[in-house]
Formats: sequence, structure tokens, C-alpha cells
Amino acid sequence: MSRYTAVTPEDLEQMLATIGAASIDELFEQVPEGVRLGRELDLPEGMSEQEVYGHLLELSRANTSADDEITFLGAGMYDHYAPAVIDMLLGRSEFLTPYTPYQPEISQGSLQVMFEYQTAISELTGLPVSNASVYEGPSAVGAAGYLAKLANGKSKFVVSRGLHPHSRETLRTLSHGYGIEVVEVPLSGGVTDPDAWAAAIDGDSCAVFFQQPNFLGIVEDAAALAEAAKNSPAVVVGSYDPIPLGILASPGECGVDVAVGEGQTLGNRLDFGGPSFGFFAATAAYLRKMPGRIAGETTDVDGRRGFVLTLQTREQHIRREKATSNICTSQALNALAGVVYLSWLGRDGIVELAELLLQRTAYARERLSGVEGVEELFDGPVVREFAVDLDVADTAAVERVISRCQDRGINPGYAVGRDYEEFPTALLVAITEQRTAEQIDMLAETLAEAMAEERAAAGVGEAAS
Amino acid sequence: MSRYTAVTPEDLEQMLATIGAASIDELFEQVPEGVRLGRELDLPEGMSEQEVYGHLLELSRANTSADDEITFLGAGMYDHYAPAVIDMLLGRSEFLTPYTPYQPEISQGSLQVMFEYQTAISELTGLPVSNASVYEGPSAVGAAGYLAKLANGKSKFVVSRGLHPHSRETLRTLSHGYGIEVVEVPLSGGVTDPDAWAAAIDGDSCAVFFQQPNFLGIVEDAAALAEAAKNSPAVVVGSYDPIPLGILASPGECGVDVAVGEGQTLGNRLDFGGPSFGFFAATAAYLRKMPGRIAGETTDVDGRRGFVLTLQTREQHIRREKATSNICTSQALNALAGVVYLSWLGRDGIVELAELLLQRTAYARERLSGVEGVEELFDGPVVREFAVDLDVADTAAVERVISRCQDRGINPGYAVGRDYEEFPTALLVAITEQRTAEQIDMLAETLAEAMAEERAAAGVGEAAS
Amino acid sequence: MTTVAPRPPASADSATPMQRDEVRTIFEKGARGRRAFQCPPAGVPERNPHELLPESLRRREPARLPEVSEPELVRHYVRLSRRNFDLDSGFYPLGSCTMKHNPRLHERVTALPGHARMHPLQDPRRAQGALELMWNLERALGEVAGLPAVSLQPSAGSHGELAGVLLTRAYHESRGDARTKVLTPDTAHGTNPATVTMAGYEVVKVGTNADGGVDMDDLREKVDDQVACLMLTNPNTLGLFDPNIEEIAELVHGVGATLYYDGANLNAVMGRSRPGDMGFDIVHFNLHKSFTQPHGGGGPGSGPIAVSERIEPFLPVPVITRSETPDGPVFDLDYDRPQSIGRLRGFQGNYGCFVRSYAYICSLGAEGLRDASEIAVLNANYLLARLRELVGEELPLAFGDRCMHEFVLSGEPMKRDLGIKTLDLAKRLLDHGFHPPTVYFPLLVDEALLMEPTETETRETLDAFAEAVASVVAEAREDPEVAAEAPYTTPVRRLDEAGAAKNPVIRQELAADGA
Amino acid sequence: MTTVAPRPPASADSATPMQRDEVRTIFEKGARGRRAFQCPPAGVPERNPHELLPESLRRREPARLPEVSEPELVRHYVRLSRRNFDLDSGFYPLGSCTMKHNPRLHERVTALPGHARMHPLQDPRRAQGALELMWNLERALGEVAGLPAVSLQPSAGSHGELAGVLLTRAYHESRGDARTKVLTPDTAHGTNPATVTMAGYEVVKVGTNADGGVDMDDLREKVDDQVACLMLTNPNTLGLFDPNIEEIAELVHGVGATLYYDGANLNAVMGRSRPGDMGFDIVHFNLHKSFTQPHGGGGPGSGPIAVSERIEPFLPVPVITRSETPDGPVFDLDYDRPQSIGRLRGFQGNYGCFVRSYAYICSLGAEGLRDASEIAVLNANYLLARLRELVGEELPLAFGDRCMHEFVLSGEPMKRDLGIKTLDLAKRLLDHGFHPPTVYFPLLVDEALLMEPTETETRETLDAFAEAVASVVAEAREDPEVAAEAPYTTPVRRLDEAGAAKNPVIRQELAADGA
Ligand SMILES: Cc1ncc(COP(=O)(O)O)c(C=O)c1O
Ligand SMILES: Cc1ncc(COP(=O)(O)O)c(C=O)c1O
Repeated sequence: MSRYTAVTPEDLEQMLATIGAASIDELFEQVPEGVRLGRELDLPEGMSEQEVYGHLLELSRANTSADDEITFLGAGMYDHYAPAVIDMLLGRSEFLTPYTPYQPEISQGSLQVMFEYQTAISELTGLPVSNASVYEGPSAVGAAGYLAKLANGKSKFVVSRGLHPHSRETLRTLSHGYGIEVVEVPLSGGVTDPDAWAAAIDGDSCAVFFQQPNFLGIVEDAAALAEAAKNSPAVVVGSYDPIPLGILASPGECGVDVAVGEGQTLGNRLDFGGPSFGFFAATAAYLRKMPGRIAGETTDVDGRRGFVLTLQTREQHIRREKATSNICTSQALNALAGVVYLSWLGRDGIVELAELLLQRTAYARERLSGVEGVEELFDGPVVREFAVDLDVADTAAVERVISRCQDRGINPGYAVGRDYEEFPTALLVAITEQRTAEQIDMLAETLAEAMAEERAAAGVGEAAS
Repeated sequence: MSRYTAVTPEDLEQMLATIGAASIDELFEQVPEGVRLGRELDLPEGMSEQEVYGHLLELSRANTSADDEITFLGAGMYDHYAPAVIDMLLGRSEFLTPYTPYQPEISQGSLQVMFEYQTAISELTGLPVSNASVYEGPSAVGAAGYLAKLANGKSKFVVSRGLHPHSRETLRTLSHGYGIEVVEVPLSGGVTDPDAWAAAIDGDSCAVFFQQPNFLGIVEDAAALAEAAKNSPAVVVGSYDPIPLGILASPGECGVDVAVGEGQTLGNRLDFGGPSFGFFAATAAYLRKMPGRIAGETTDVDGRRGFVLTLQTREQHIRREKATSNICTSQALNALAGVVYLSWLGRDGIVELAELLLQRTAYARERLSGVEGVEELFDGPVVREFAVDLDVADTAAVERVISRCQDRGINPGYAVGRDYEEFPTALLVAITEQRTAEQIDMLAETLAEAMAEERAAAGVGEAAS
Repeated sequence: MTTVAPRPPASADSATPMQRDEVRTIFEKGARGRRAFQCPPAGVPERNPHELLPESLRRREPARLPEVSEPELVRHYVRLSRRNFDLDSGFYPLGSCTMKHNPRLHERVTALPGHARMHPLQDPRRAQGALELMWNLERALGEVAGLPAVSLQPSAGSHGELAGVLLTRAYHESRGDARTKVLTPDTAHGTNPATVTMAGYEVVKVGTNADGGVDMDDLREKVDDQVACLMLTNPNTLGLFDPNIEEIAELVHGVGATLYYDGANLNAVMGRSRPGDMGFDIVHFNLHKSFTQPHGGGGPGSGPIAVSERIEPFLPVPVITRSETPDGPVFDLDYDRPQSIGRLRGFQGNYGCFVRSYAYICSLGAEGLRDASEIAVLNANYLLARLRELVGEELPLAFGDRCMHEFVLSGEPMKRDLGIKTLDLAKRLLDHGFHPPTVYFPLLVDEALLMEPTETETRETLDAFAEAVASVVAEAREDPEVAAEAPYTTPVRRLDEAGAAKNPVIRQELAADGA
Repeated sequence: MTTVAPRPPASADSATPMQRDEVRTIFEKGARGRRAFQCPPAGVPERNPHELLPESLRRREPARLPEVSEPELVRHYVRLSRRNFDLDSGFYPLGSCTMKHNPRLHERVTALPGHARMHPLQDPRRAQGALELMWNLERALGEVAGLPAVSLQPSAGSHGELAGVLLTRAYHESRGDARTKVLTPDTAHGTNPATVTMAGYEVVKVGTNADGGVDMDDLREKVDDQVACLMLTNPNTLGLFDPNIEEIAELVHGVGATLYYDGANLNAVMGRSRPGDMGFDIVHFNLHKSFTQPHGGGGPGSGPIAVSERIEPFLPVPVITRSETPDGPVFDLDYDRPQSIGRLRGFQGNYGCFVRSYAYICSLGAEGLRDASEIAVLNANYLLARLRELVGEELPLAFGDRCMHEFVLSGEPMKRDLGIKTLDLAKRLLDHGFHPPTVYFPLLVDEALLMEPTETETRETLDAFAEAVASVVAEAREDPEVAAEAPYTTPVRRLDEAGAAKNPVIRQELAADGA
């Protein structure tokens, strides 16, 4: 008998008798013979709990995690500290194991969490409307595109190249289906080229997309980018990193219509990329075009305050082919982590944390720029991430430098050239509150060593030193 | 403001006003000036959560844990697999954070757990009466001694040298207070010398103590040991390893009066030695002499079934100097792990697990006896642990051999000579279900290498090979 | 409406009574200045923050996040959690959702730092464990589906559907074949038609025949060379395996369309029948159903897809590769897939979910997976038999005679004869401590009740549930008002959903402040 | 007794109603043959088990442990857990117990494999992290106590007391001084006299004066050269700091006795006053009180002791040592302590608790510890002030005017004037969602209520509690029967404790079987 099932031989006998069937096989007679498998699946034998644990532990040890090296790798997900309360709350059966709250009377926990989450995201973005989460960052950008399509039916997405490559690719994949063209606007001086941006926006623009801070870590002039779209039909979509929003002008303050972003940094694990959540907030105008679940406040028959899923006529289970999105299962648990994290940080804490990132990032930028063969790529303002340019041959050389650093226990960041042919030798370095001044110093030293090695191997500079 | 407190400056002002005090200092005026500290404690500054986590992580990495080596170290605590359900249940606020269940109406969870635990321990030991836990194994032996003293007031404890050295030492420490003499009975052929045992027991014997399996891992003839005390006033106390009890004759079946033991193996962590729990079971005769909490079944005013702390007139808070023990806070959470573990194993599972240990231990014993310079110390039956004798000079040499193995990633066990001058070169090897046949083979190979090295260094045997 | 509804015996399962009206959000707790977070010192030479980030880029209004101490934070959410019903403490026969037991082992292995603390952009050479796990999971899912290639990327079932329809589009386009329509049965889950629209196709509905299967005549009529795909759930949302599946596949393939398998009901047939063998080209899995992810109150999930040879070139990037080397196998991520539809999201998918489902497959093995499906079907048929025995007249089976892993009862007779609706029954079941089944779905059954017990429930639980349903029906025979006003024992009772939608309050209003 | 007691408004804090009478133990669930455990294969050549372990040593009757599947196991205990009140969801002003917030960080760090998976007999050279942590904790506790040496070994407060009195005995014996008596005030906790007996001394009680302190005349009378020790709690269990502490110390030391500090109330004075400075020779700490261990429903705890120079040689073995080497400090365990009283238990104590309390001390630091005590005292005085304001007549403060971290009210007037006892008030508070204070302790106050709010509670909570007490009193003024029959909203109501003790059923009866 399996440890997860409970049918003893006596149970089986009695249950079959009640059903009036002679065997389990009889119950499967519905399945036409031609499509019965007729053999056991070709999979390994089942294992005991301890063996499965052992196997998964072994696999985990074949990974170099953020516990195994000092990592400055970011580029969309960041090694922030998530407080222990989050583990505890997310581990509670009551939050972990229910389905989507279809029965509000016995789901007030999940529903109130959604309401609180929506409030927190609304505060953070300065926009009045938030849903209860979408899958994650890049697909949230895609979802914003679909909202724009439903809203104005125009034919063109104007996309800053400062938008994360995964977001741009996702947008392209999804928009191919419903037939919207994607036009990219280049960066200039590390930010979205304002002239090219203005020039790309016209009466056919369905939506415009930028990222804040952009992929290179630089803070865009979001208000100006939004302003440029003002006289077009385009929905202005900003993809935001939420922690810097503690100090950055909010989407609402900048005239952004839809603010989305990756929620991993808000109390979620790295988890090799997921699950995390995407947040999705908008101006009131788009309330009834929003994708996904939304919780609303109401009262019960006795006049007690309560919460329900609301505006469900937007959703697939009611509107089917006319729904504003096909999303069903979303990321409720990760969004719970998000609102707990934001409540943990608190009103003052998020400012302090963002200011801390600002200081440490400035320090790291300065330290690395002092390394032989390393210089600042652009000098715009940064909060938590910045790019340097390495004086090496090409992207492959950057990757070798990274690898040399990793062999010394430090992951220096991301090779920007993997996604940007215009920055073949750039390295993107991310800072979190977990990266101390001491570790930043170690990074500078290690990078210096790795650069020296790489340049020696390539015959550049003081080859022999 | 600290993250664990909540008094804002406004709160403080208002609270002091309500109290009618001008300052917090005023509240401390009760403390005579002569004993006020008048300075800050000489301790480091407080740290943020992430910094404390980092510090404790660093300390943990300076330890070689059972995750960092393949360990055959036992001698009282064993590296068993505890299922994940235990972490979850013990992490639930409802079990983790209440105090002792003084208010039964709102403590039925804890109380029913105690009742279930008592039932499980009673089944396991074959004795009708169990308390809800004591601190841990050796002090449970001490507690059994005190029970015997209260029961018959005799003057001598007869103790097998097969009893864990920590238990013997604890018994000696505690009995010194109330003035009972401790007499040790030697081992013969690896088990308690039956003649010496019989000879030591007389009309002054307050209690007799043995361990099952004994410290060397050998299964004692518990029934015979108990039988030998039959015509004396002595309370027969057995200290049992609970998992082997899946197949070993139970204390109840052997005529043992009080069965105690270390509960760590029942779902508790190693934790460098604690917290775990001690179990304490007895024949009905000793019910009203038991130490510690006992839960009992009863009904409420509406006739509903419920549980309460019972027989409290034994306890310190009621009987004060006449109490059967001074124990108050005990090990409820660890006992919860115990009953969950036993329920997880289940009736058939505990037999299967013990039989598995039997087989693997036999295999390991055979494998190690085949290693050059290693032979079986005694050949009595063993379930989960056994001793081999190393052909080396002394206990220090054994410890060097152990260390050489550890440098190769394997901890081969415990140097018996640390506690038994009569077995200076013995090595005690423990097996759990986490030690696979493959790991046992590795142990044999590693031990062979380490022995060869040690003997080479000492100039014994085939020195150069 | 009578004011004193007969109430069930007072119940209280908890030792911390919370007054029913005590509902305050985290924003209504705490006080200005309280905090749970303590910021570590920056530890670097301080620079002028306004030089680092000019005023013009800074936010003017603070985000008014909650201000609570850690104890307040913990207490708020622990108490709030208890206002949820959950699978770990009660039966959850929510049809189409496969609420099977979530082994705690999975939470343990997922939390291992080597999994949980892995950055998604880690060099694949230093992520061999993760990639091997994903590779193994892909192979296992492919074997279960009977299809050769798998992408783990989609984030949930509906995301998998979108991937699948976009794959279909890419496939047809690669052949220069611009099609316009996708067929979906009227029993389909709402995500299917919604997906079709999002992928730029027109939805064409196919009817259901008297046995609950696809109406073959209707299908024959609608299938033509403008049809890109037929999306099917099999067993379908009535819990019935379509006996014409082979013919359906033939028809669809006959016009060059693809056949898409909505895998939400895979829990019925694992190890007994495979979509690939039925002729499906594309399958999505709901790892959070058949492969037991805890559902988290609405996610996360994971919706991998398995595809046939001809669809494989179009799979999303990156694709995991495995090459044999002298040092053993090496895994990598392949981005160089010229025909790929591209990405559907960031990184490589919901890896945390992969770890759980992989652990599940390792635990069960081939036999265990088959066993799971068999017991799921056994349990469903047993529950069905018990309910027929007890309330067969009031709640007849909507279609067929036996079921697969779930079944649909019609509440029509109950409504007609006793005057209580399916919704009333559902609400009254709450007072019995059960989560109700899925209600009013599938749409084609009036007053539908879709029940899926799953394999992890005991016979005793099924009996107790059947008896609870029977007792509600019996009670309604006496007094339908009881159910009509249920529930009585829940933290709140029936909520004004219409009012909520009409006048949406979807965030907390906060006091303005000048700070 | 009236049958229809007036009931408070119905309450339900949980979404899973459990019928009040649904109480089944794990032994009453499941079925023969069910299991949650799957045994791994032995993987070794199989030997005849009966040869390995002869029949004569084998058990005849199986241990009839529960037989449940994993889902049944989880559901049983998750549901059971909700029949507990807990600190994470409610106020717990249990006097003398210091139910302060348990930071979840502590559970996280304790679970790190390098702590949780450490074998206690690991070679100290490979346990440097653990030993350093213990060393650091010893130093910190010593500094808080104002005493030079610490042993972490005792498992709880009462175990620390036993260690302390045995140390006293060893100390006197080392001087050839056989003493027979130990003094304890009548306000002492029960563990004190119980400990004295276990350590082979006679208990001599010392009275309490009108101010709630030690009766100095009585003390002077009883202190003589047969007195081995005076055990004192300071502040005492009335929450009062003894103003004569310096004189007491002088008297006790004057006859050559030791002074023992029961540290259960240390939370009042951390960083403000130190037992060592007051003249105490031996102090026990309850790490599970002042240093915030979660109490686990009755443990585990940890009861380290700090001692003066003259007591140090007798500390239990092993003792942690630190030596400076060229490679930095090295920690070790020293067993070679000829004057030691020996061991009190296995291994080195409850290390898991040390990790938590060490983390706590690291978090708070010097200032934070002082702050904790200050706010504990502030909160207690605030609650006292609020209660005086609201119910000062019915529940007057038993002694003194202000308090330290806790205080004792007398329910005497309430009983006399309103006809409800302290017990009734306590039970009625359950319906308000509060854990009652400690009742009927200390013994010398009639109808005592000992309240300790701790520093981690908010003012709002203290207000709500005070108002709840006031509302119970007000209600009793109307109708004392309400409280007399309370509680009403709990899973069970008043239980028959007398019956339980008279006819003890302390384990489940199981059906006999022949298997
Ligand atoms: C039949 C069916 N198809 C598709 C879905 C959508 O899956 P998901 O919620 O994972 O997006 C569901 C889930 O409810 C379903 O039941
Ligand atoms: C004043 C006092 N002394 C001693 C103790 C005993 O401590 P422990 O329960 O840790 O054994 C307690 C605990 O309740 C107490 O309050």
C-alpha cells in the first residue's frame, strides 16, 4: 500500500462490492482497448521518503547556490534576505493547501490576504487598482500588452531596449498570436533614447513599454517617457523593480498607466527562477480590463465585513472566449510572501532598505571602476545594479572572467553581451543588503585577479604580472 | 524601537501618564540603589535579523554535522531519518508556542497529544503507565532511581556497567543528594555478568539498572536480569533504546518495573545532544509515584470527551517539598515528535525498521570483522550497534584512527575506551536506516586504510603496504 | 426570510475564539513608527543620497505600508490563516482540481538551499543538479503522456494551453497554412476558449452527445481545413472517458489540425492510458493537480507541455539538452532554436514546482502512479455509489453510469422537489466541515455538482461526506430554509458578491498624511 | 444549575468547524495495514533474522501502534493543533511564565544542518562552531547574572535548581560542613521546595512581610549554621523586588550559607540589576522564559546556571574551555574536574535551546535586553494601572503599589461581593479569546491572579485585555452564573478533573488482537 493512499485489501473488497464491480479493471472499461497502455510506465521504481530525500539532496548538491558562493548575479532576480516569518506563514497548512477561494465563507484568510496585497501594491505603485497577482515579471509585461490590445485595439507595441530581454521575448511570443507588431527603441547613454522613443510613438501605438530601473540598472526618467506617449492612444506600461520603489518616483506619480513587475524580491526564494509572482497595477480606467483574480470588500448577510473574489465577469470561467485573460491558477502563495514581506519592511523600512542599496551600489560601482581593465559602462543614476565594461575581447571572454571569479567563490554578475550585441563586454553587477562592504571589496579584488588572468591569457596589458 | 516590541514614543508617553509615572526609571525605583547596575551590560550591539542569521550560519559551518560526513557514530543518539511531517507539525504555532496546558479547555491539542503519546509508549514498553515525558535518557534513569527511593527507601542502587556511562554518572550525581550508594556490576562476555548481578542484589537494594541493548550494542537477557531481582525489594529499571523495541521482548514481557530511555531517535534531531525527551513507563504499582505530567481522559460538563492533566497531587506545584519530583517544564514538543514518529512508523513499520537494522548491522559487523586488524569485540546478538576491537595501542590510537577516517569523510563511531578502561581499543559502530550497504562498504574500506596508516605509523603489521 | 434560522449544534474547533466581526486588515493594525524590520548598517562610506539619486527621480508620496512589530505581524497572519479551510484538515472534493494530499517531504526538499537558493541565471555548468532534475522530470512526464518532447516552462495549466495553441499556430505557419478556428467542446473549462482568443483564433464550440462525449456529428460538421486545433479534456469535465477518442483523433488529423489535450484530468489515467497513444499532439500537465503541488490558495502552479515529434521544433526556448561526455552526462540550456515560438516567461519555469513533482514521481514510481489513478477512480465510483444509494433521486448522475476520477451530479431534481439549490447544498456542507464540490460547472448540466475525491482520501471520509450530503437533503425535506440560509458556523456567512462587483472596494483606504 | 446559561455571541474563528464531540485519538483512526512509512530495502545479503536475534529475546506481543496513511496522520494532528490556544495568535499573560514573542528566526537558525544535525559526541575539533556558540552564550549569561562561571547543562529551571542545590551541597561538603536545611520563602515556586527534598535537604519556610518581601525577622530567626542555602526569586512571585536584598545576602552569607537565585523572573531586571551584584552565589536561567524559547506546550526548556568563584570548581562536567592558539581560539570540553558534582544528564545540554537564546541575545544586544526588561515593567505597570482604574475594587493589587514585570491581584473581593471566583473569571476570559493569567499562585494570596504581560505586547492588546476583565466583572454584577459556567466557546467546557484523578484513564484501551 502506498503511503499516500489508504485502501486496504478489506477496503477494496467492500468498495468494489458497493460499486457493484468485480475489479478495478472493470472500472477502466470505459477506456477503449485501443488506447489502453497495457504495460507499466517505463519509470524507476518508487522509493521511500528517506531515499527520495537523499536523491533530491544529492541533486541539490550538484548546484552552486547563493549559499555556496558570494553572488552579485541579478538581472531580474536578486538575493535578498527573506525573514523567517515568511517560511512559517507560507508553511502553514491553512495558507499552503487550499485551492483558489471559490467559497468565500471558508476562505476569508486567502481573500483578506489578497485585499491586503492589492492595497500594498497599490501603495507601492501609486496606482489605485491592483490585481491579486499574475505569474511573474515577463509574463506580466505580456499581460499588460494584452490589456492594451483589449483597451484600444491598436497595432504596435513600442518597447524600450532597456526592458528585460525575457520580457521583450515574452511580449513578442504572445503578441504574435493576436497580431501586434513589436518595435524596439534603442538605448542611448544607458537609458531609452528619448528621441527614438518619441519618434516611435504614433497613432497606431497600442502600448509603450519601459523598465525602471532598466536592464542596465539605470534609473529612467519615467515621467518623461510617459509624457511622450501622452498624445497617443498608447497605454504606458512600466515594468518596475519593487524594492527601489521605496525611493523612486512611483508609476502613479509619473503618469504610467499600467505598472507590472517581478515580485521575487518581495520575500520569495530564487528557486532557479520560480515560482515567484508578477504584480499588476493600473489606473482606474483599466479596472474592468485587468487580468486575474481581484478581491473586494463586502459584507455578509449579518452585516459582517468580509472579502470575495470580485469583478469575475472579466474572467475565463465566466466569460470564456471573451475573458480579459485566460489566467486561472496564479501565484497566491507567492503574493502572500509579498505582502508579508512588505508589511515586515514597513513604511520606513522600505525607504531605509532602498537607501542602503543606493549607498552600497554606489560604493561597489566606485570600487569596481578602480579595477584595472574595468570601467563604468554608463554614468546614470543607479539604485541596486550597475554595468561595468571589461577590457576583454568579447562576451565569451566576459564569461571566462565570470567563471574565474566563480572558481574563487565569487559570482561577479551577468554577461550583458548574452542579450545585447551592443554591449558585448559589459558585466552587470547586482547589490542586495546581503552583500556587505567587505564582500564588495572581495569582489573588486577577485575581479582584478580574474581580469589579470584573462588578459594575461589573451596577451593584453601587463601580461606576466 | 526593537523589532520585537511595540512601544512608540507616543505609546510611552501615554502609558506613563496612565501609570502616573514620570519615567521608566521611576518604575525601577523599587530596586535599591546599591544593586542597580548603572551601566550598560558588556555585550555586543544588537543585530538585524539577517546579520544574526549570517552569524549563526557561519558558526554552523564550523561544525561537521551528520550532513557533512557519513556517520556511524551513535552511543546514545542516532542519525535516524525523521519524516517531514514532523517539522511541519512541530513548526505549527499551535503546538510550538503554548505553555504547559494549565487551562484544559483551550489546550485539548496538547493534552490529547500527551494521552496518545502515553498510549504509544505504553504499547512500546508493554507497561500500563507512562508519563508525558521527562528531560532525556540519562536523567530519566536518575528519575527512576528517585521513584525507587520514594517507593522502598532502600540504600543501594545496583547498576550494570552496560548502562550508558552518562546514565551511570547522572545517577551517581543525583543519588549523592539523597544518599544512596551506587554499586556497579561488570560486564562479562559483553553482557551484564549474571553472577555478579545476582550477588550484588540483596535486601538493601533500592533499584537495579540495566540497559537494553547495552552500551556495547548487545542484547541483554532482560528477563533473566529482572528475574534475579525478583526476591529483593529492588525496583527493576531498564533503560531501553525504543526503535529496537519493535522486535525486542518488551519490558512488560520481561518483568521490568520501570522502563525509561532516550527518545531522540523517535523523530527528534541530533541537535548536538538536545532537546530530545526521556520516556518513563512503569507498572501500575508505581502510578502515584511517577514524576512529571500525566494526561488523563475525562468528560466536560456537557458530557464531551476531553483530556486533563491528572494525578497532579504528585507534582511540585501542589505537593511542593513532598512532590514525587521537582520537574516542571519538560519536553512536550519533543514527545509530540515522538508520538508522530511512532504513528508514522506504525505497527508494522516499527517491526520492519528494526528488522532492517538487524540485517544491516549484521552485515556491517561481518564486513568490519573482515578488515585487517579489526575484530568483533563480543559475539552476542546486536540490533543496531556493535563494538569491534582495533589492533592498536590504546584509546588515543583509536581516536587517531577515527580522525583519519573522518578526514576521508566517514565517522566510524565511538572510542569505547573513553569510558571503559576495560575496552581501551574498542570502537562502537552504529547503524541506522540512513546508512546504506554501500556506505557500510565504504566504512570497511576507509577503516582498513586508516588502520593501515595507524599501524604503519606505529610500526605494526605490514608497515609499508 | 425568517430571522431565526434553525442552527446546527454550536461548534468550535479552535481554542482561540475570534469574534466574528473582528476583521481588521494589517493596515488597520500597528502604529506609526512600529517595525518588524531592522535595517543593517550600510557599512560603506556614506555619500549624499540626493547626489546619488536626484530629487526629480525620487518619490514624493511615501508608500504607506503597514507599521507593525514582528509579534503583531505574526499574530495577524496566523489568526487570519485560521479563517481558511484547507486540505490538510479537511476533505476537498473540488471537481477538476484534484485536491490530493500534498506530501510534506516536498516542502522539505524544495527548501534545500541547493534548490531554493539557486539563481536562475547561474552558469549551467554550475547548475547540473537543477538541469538533471528538469531533464528527468521531462522524461517522466513524456512517458506518462506518451509523447517524446517536453517543455517545463509554462506557469500553470492555462499558460500551458496558451503555449500549446501558439505551438499549433507556429506549426501551421511553418507550413504556410493560415488557419482561423479552434474547436472546443461545450464541456470545456473556461481557460480553453479564453486561450484560443488570446492566441488569435476564433472559438468554435462542439456539442456533447447524450452519453456525455463529443457529439460526433457536430464534430464532423465543424471540422474543416480552417480548423487549427481541437482542444479536448479526456476524461472530460463530466468525468467520462470519450469512447470515440480514436475516431476523433482521426477526424482532426484528417483535416491537418492538431489535437490538444487539456491535462487537468490526467489523474484518471496515469499508467493506464496515454494522450500520445490516443493521438494527441500537445498535452499540458497541471503539476498542481495530478502531480500534487500544494495549491497555495490560488497558486503557484506549473503547466508543462508534452508534444509530438512534429511540434517539437517549435517548443519555447530554452530547451534542456543532455550530452554524454567521458565524465558522464552534461546538461545544458539550448537557446538556439530557430523555429521556437520564443519565451513565455522569464527564466526556466517554476522550478520549485518541478522539485515537488519530481519528488512525487520518485516516491510513487510507475506502479505508484498507476495505483494513484486506479484508486482515484475507485474512490470516485465508491462515492458515486454511496450517493446514489442515499440521494440518487434528488441528485442523479448527469451522464453515464460509472465515472472515471470524478463525476457530475445534477441538483435539478433537488431544486425542483425540495426547493434548495446546488449552491444551498454547497453552503450547508460547510457547516458539516466539508469543502463543497465544484458547483455550476460544467455549464451544460443544470445545477451541476462536480465531485472529485482523489485517491488520498479514506473510505471513512467518503462515507462521512456522503452521509453529510444525505443529511442536508433530508433536512431540506423537513425545512428547506435551513440550507437556503446556510452556512451558520463559518467566520462569515453569505457575502454580498453582487454589491462587491457593483461598487468595487478593492483596496484599503488609508488616512492621508503629510509625512 | 440552570440549563440555559446565557451565551456570548456565537463565535467561529475557523473555517473548518469541528463538531465539539468529534474527539478521536490517532489510535481510533486508520485501519489495520495502513501506513505512512515505507521501509527502504535492506540492500544487504539477507540473513535469517531468527538466527541474528533468537526467539527468546524477541517480543511476543506487537506494539499496537497507530496504522494510518500519511494524509490521515497530517489531518489528525493539524486538526488537533487547532484545539490549542497559542502565543502566536493570542495574548498569554501567564504570570511567572514570561510568554514573550518567539522570533521565527530562531527556528530557522536552529534548523540549520550544522546545528540540528550535529552529533553530541562529535570530536570537539570538529564541533568548534557549537562550542564557540556555547562559550559565547555562557559569557553573555554570566554578564547578565553578574557571575563569572556558567554551566549550560541543566534541562529546565527545576533541573537548574537541582544542580544549584547539589552544588551547594558539594561546596559545603568540600569544607567538611554538613548542613541540613534550605530556606525558601512561602512565595516560592513549587519547584524550589521539591528540589530541596530531592537534593536531600529539609525545607524551612520563611514568611512574607506586609510589603510582600521576605519577613526579615522570620529570616533572622531561621538562619543558622545548619542552613545550607536560601533560595530566592527576585523580583519574587508577587512581582516585587525585595528592598532588603542586600541585608538578606549579608545574613545568609553571615552563617556561611549560599544564596540561590531562581531566575524565572529575570525578565524584570536584565541590564538593570544583576543577581551577582545582589550577592547571589548561584543563579538559574529559564532560557524558555527570559530568553524566549517557544514553550512547546510544556517544554523543551533549558536551565543554565551561573555561579560565583567559590562554587565554580563543583560545576557539572563537561565544562567548555577556550584556549588561544596561533591559529585563533580553540574550544574544547573538559571532563577532568575532580571536584565536579558530575553529570546531570547526557551530553552537553539542550543545545537547540542554546542556539535560540544565543540568537536572541545577538539580536537584542546590551541595549535591547535592557529595553526588553524596561518595557516588560512598563507594560505590567500599565496593565496594572488600567485594571485598577476599571476593577480596582473587585480585584485589588495584593501587595505594594507598583510592580516589576508582573503583579498579583486578589480575587477575594470579587468572590465575596459578586460571587464569582478567580477560576470563573479565568474561564470566562477564554470566551474573550485571552489566555487567563496564572491563578491561585502564589499561594499566600487568596484567589490570586498573577499577571505578566511581557514586553512584546502592544498597548492595544493590554487595553483590550483590561476591558475584557472589566466586562467579565460587569457581567458578573448582572449575573454571576455566566462566569460560573463559562467557558462557552471552547472545544470542550469545564472538565471533570476530580473524576479524572479518581479513576485515572491515562492511556487508550486497544482491542486485543492475535496478529
Ligand atoms: C479542466 C481544466 N482545464 C484547465 C484548467 C486551468 O488550469 P490552471 O488553473 O492551472 O491554469 C483547469 C483548472 O482549474 C481545469 O480544471
Ligand atoms: C518562579 C519559578 N521558579 C521555577 C520554575 C521552574 O522552571 P521550569 O519549569 O523551567 O523547571 C518556574 C516555572 O514555572 C517558576 O515560575
